[in-house]
Amino acid sequence: MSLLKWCFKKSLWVFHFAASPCNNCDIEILDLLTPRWDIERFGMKLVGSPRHADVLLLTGSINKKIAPKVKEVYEQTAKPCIVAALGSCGCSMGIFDTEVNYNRAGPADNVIPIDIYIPGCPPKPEAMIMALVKAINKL
Amino acid sequence: MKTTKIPIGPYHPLLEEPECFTLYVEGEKVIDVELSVGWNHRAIEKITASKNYDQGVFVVERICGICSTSHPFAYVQAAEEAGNVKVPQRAHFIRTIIGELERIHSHLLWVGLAGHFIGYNTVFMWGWKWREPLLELLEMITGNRNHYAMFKVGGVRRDIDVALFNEMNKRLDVIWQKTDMITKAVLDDPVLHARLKGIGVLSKEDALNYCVVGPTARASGVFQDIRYCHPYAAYNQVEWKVIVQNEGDVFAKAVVRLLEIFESIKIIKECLKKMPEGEIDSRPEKMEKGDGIGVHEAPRGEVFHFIRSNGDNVPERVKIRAPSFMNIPSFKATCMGEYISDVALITAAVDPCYCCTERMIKVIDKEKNNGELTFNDLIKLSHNKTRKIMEETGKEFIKLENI
Amino acid sequence: MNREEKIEKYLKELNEKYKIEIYKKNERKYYLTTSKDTAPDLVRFIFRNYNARLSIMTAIDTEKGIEIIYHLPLDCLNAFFNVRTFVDKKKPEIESVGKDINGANWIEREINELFGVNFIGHPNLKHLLLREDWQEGLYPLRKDFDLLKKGKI
Amino acid sequence: MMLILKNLFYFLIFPGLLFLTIAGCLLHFIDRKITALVQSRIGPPWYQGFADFFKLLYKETLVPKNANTFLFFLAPLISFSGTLLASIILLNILFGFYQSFIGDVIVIIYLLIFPSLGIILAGSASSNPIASVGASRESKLMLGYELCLLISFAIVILKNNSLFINSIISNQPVIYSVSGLIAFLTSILCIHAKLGFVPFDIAEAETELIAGPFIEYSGPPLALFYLSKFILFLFLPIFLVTMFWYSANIIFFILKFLIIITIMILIKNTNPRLRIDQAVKFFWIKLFVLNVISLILALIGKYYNILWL
Repeated sequence: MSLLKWCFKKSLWVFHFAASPCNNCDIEILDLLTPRWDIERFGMKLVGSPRHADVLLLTGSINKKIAPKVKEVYEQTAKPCIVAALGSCGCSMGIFDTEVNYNRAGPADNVIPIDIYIPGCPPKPEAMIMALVKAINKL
Repeated sequence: MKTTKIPIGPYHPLLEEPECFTLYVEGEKVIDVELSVGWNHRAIEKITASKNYDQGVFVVERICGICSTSHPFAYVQAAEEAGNVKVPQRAHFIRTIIGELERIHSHLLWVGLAGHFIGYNTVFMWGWKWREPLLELLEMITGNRNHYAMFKVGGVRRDIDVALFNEMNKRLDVIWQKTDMITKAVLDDPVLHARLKGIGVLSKEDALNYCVVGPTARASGVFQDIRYCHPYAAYNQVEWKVIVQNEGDVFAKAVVRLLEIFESIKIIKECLKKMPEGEIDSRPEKMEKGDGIGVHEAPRGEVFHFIRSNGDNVPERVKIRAPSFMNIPSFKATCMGEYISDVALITAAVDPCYCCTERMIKVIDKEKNNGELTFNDLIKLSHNKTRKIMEETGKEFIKLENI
Repeated sequence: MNREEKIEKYLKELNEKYKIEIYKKNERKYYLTTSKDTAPDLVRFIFRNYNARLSIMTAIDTEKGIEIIYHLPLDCLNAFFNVRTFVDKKKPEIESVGKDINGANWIEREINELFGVNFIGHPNLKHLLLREDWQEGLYPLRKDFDLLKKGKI
Repeated sequence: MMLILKNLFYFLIFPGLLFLTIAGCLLHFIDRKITALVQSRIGPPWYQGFADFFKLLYKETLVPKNANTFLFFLAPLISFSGTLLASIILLNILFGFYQSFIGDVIVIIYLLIFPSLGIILAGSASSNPIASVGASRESKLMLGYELCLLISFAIVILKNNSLFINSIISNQPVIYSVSGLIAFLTSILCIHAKLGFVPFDIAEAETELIAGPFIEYSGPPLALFYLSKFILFLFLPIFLVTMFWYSANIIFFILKFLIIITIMILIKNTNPRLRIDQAVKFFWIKLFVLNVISLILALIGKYYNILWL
């Protein structure tokens, strides 16, 4: 089994998944693909459908409307998969963490179990790569 | 012809942000678009109404990641007009520079994304590669790649010292050549012509009727640029020209955005030359009662902020309107009768920023109560929908009212 | 005929045609206050004749009732005409402008959802922002919106 | 008993499954590496093909509720078995382990339909409307390029007037004639479309239809689809070289093979994706006319037996 686990570490397919973000973290994720911070070196690839995904990158503070969709897509991904909450919105609702916000469904871990928290608004691409590398070692 | 209903979104790799529109399709042709937005609503207006002016700038900045300096620009101008606060001249120039730097990196981002949507990944990689030095430059000036926190009611938070000037000029020249190269590559590539020309045309009457703003309007021949029509900050002390195209298709929108990058570089270079000395913040103590309107020409169009202040340091009401809020309904006019593979590009041509629009809702099917629709359910659904439309409108498909 | 004369001419025209009260904040912003029923016609008149653009409609919850301001920038004249009306809170109703200004569709849907103002004649007054099953009669942006009994999740 | 073992060895080890998977994954790595270098990026490590394939075996398989499960699992098997069988027949003949039987060119061309058939089946089996649109696009595209591919192969058979691969190999390569050259170039574009590379990857256009027919697949079935794509990318250029430009010693053979690979990767990186109607128009109007002309030239050449025509 260790060969398969090694292969799992060496080719993580990332599915990006925006739950009411300010799309700054989404743009930073796309920055990872560009020549400056190429994550293809580690064998990671951005895929289109949750079925093909291994890593679920969740950005944004989830609002009431999107919470059921978040659960739905989480069930759709083939296990074993890693879930990463990206940006301070994902970790702790960031600046929208006031009780005045009538449309909040809580930070990411209220809705689905989260493995990695990547703070920062937006987190620097280097921080994201470090977090993913840590996730690989944790597997 | 069998019509199938293709729900695109809310999770689709084409769109960075969640937005869901349902296409009623006959074979490959789109006959009806149903827009559902609302996935992103974070009650920002309610939050800003409970934060004072300094905190408000940070909340407003996090509305959208790509145009993260347009909202503070408009918010700060609205607050200054409501409480009639004076702003020193040097702060005007610094604000213009940051605004234009952001326009360049936002347009380069769009050029890359447009290339990605039609499968031309080399343009995507190049576009984003030349955007990196710009983000580094912004990091030097403001300390962060995107959320700059540069603006403050009454002026600017940080000064740009002289040492950075020649560094900025050097990088801007590099970007000038690279955009030149990309513009040549994009403008005379026959395959791109075939894919971009003549699709998703927004006529001038539609543009005026839908009150679209920004490059979407300028690509359809509407002469409208807030920096020119309602000059603010340092835009009237620097000469540059507004770029207008008349065809209104996706190609015209690409041309408008690419040429605007050159204009922005010209503006920044002149601002650096004409930058006056003096302090950068007028430190207002009290705000007078009154209403204030702040507008700014963001990369996607006119950002509008309205503030009513009642004297103390918390605004009574903040109204925020992003440019995409007016541009997105125009999908109805542009997507009719196009192919599915073009719809992806047409929706991207408007460069929608759903986080700005923060207006998202999902149309849930009432009878099935969003049960799992089987394939023939979908067909039955769209069949009786098209039949209903046919009877109602007597064979006329386009129904502009029920967006 | 330069900018100021044109604006003066427009304001004089509007003054005769409709019963409005003009307040000049500074030489670029003009607030025209009218009653509830003349406001939509005034907005359509400005939109059609002075080729203005409907930028947005703001709704504010004040003691005198819900105040609705139509913001109409005149792009060639560097001026903003803002039409202001009041709608009483018990039965907030106003005629919709969305029929012939297509841009106003979403704006009116949003105000109807967050403030509860009913727009007569609006073709498709559904929820725009909040969930479909949001509690009826609960308008988040109104002052009396009690945070405790928020909409059920 | 020895015969069975020998056949098993040919089928499973040398020119068979193992060799093909390794070569396929390496070729996939070369393709991604060159695309990365064109886009001034550092590409993936050498073992990326293997890692992707084996990782998918490690994942669980999800089947959509309303999907037709039998067809859902049959589709990858069809596509994989088709490619495997075709490549084993050809490679064994090339390495001389098997005698080439009458009509083996026809058998290989027939087996080449299986991968596209598998994709169409996958698209319609999974109950996802997007997958069905992907499947319908794949069938439209297939109508486009199959015609041109068959005509160019017909020219080869006509010139060598035999259906044996051995005789095609032994005769003078077809490419040194005008009609042969045209047929060779058009067939490169056709296999480009069969493999679903960028200008013609309309079926699983990543940004429009997410993953087209493969949207509902995950785990081993998806691995089979990817493996059949890798092996096709290895097998099709070899098939073209044997038909058009065969040369006995290995070094020249591999050189020609690499030439075709670089041509395809260059086409892949330098232009955007065509729309389905533009692609089909391109195949039916431009390529079809070219092929018919070269067929007429070949016929004239045959009749008056002018060799260069």
